[in-house]
Amino acid sequence: MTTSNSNHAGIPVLLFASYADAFGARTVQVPVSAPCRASVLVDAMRVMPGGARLPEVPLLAVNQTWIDLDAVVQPGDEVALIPPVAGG
Amino acid sequence: MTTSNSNHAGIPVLLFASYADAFGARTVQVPVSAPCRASVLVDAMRVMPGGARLPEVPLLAVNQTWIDLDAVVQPGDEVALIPPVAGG
Amino acid sequence: MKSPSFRPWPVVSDAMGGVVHVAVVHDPIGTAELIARVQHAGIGAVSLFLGTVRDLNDGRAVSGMEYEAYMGMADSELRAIAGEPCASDPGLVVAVEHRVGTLAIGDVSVAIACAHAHRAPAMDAARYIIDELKRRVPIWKQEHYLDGERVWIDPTAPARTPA
Amino acid sequence: MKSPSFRPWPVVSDAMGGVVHVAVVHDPIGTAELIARVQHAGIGAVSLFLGTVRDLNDGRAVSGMEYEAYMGMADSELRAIAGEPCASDPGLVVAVEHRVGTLAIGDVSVAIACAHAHRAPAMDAARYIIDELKRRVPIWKQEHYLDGERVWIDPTAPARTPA
Repeated sequence: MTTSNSNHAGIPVLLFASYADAFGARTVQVPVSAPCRASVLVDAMRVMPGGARLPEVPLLAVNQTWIDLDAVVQPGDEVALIPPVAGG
Repeated sequence: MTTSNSNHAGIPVLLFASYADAFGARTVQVPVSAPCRASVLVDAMRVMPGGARLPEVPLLAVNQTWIDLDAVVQPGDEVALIPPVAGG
Repeated sequence: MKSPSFRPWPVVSDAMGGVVHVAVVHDPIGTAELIARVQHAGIGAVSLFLGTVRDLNDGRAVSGMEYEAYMGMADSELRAIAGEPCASDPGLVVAVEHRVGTLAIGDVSVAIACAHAHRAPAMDAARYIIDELKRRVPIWKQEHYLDGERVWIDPTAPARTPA
Repeated sequence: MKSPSFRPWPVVSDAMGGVVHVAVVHDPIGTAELIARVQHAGIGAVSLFLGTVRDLNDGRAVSGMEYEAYMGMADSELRAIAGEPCASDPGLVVAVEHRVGTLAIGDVSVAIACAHAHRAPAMDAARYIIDELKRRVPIWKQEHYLDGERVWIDPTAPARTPA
């Protein structure tokens, strides 16, 4: 996988809805290096502009599957920070 | 009400579905006089051709409303003997 | 859903609830039209139940079904049942049609549309109405089997196979 | 119900059950088409649930709604949820569509069609799927109010009025 570049720039995280509004972007580069625990990624996002918006335990998906905050993000994973869902 | 004629001929009872098949008619004249208890009407029907088909406690409607077998049928009432319902 | 009768919307969301339509019909039931009848701008959930004629019952191959109703009473009982969940919830909107006559496999025999601002009352009402309909409405069905036999269905009779 | 795709019927009533269709779509949802997808000759009951955009929420006048999805994951989560009741009941047939984009009052945002030989499994499945969809599928909605404000709905936030 060609993950070395993305690692240099941090881990890209997909954002949606209210989180995309808060961070002002639909993808942010979070300045941590994979592999790392999801909780470390989230804590790094909290100090980014818009990060104060995040709840205590935000929802996270890796490769389009729900994960816990203690899961490990691997290089090349598709990471998404998920606002409270409201479908239907 | 012009009920004397129908009383002379008995009480007309509407039949449907399996009961209409059993009695071979969609209306039968039951040889009892109104007013009478519904149970008396039903017992009179049991000895008519096809009447052996009736269950122990058949369903009955008077003027298109469910009634108990101890209710009284009045002259001029629309009486219907209702097979087990199977709508839907 | 896009039938002409589906619009325009009433302009108020507190449009009248209750039983907006009950009919025992000979023609095919229009499900989109029934849904449109319960829709208004304040509705957030619609629960539609359809009963359909299936090709197997009690292990026997069915070719069709004949439905018969005590017409006036079937209509009034249906209307009474449809009104029961509405009595305690003015936000509920209900429309019901039951078909009679000769139906083929796949035909819709009954359609119940319930609408509400929220989903639970709409779904609860549809279930209540079909359950009570099967208990209380004077309608009967005669199954036509592939072997030519015709039998009036008696839900009170012991089943030949487990339900 | 009378769309061309509704017939011909499969000739066997033990046609395959399971999840026959899942989609996150931009175009209006065709409810009649969705019902047709779950129909076959062995079906005796169809339960259809529709979520629609209503003109009042939390006491505020709504002019429309914007739905957004994490497209690939929304599709796979929807498919997983739809498959859960099917896993324990091979006779269950399910089709689901969720719409995204800008919706107007009265538009159908989600449609869930569940079919079975008998009514209880069909109705139970529709309820399960909409409940789980609201809990687990990454889709969001932004209400557009008549006063111009736009707010992303957060079901985890304290309600301004009792639910």
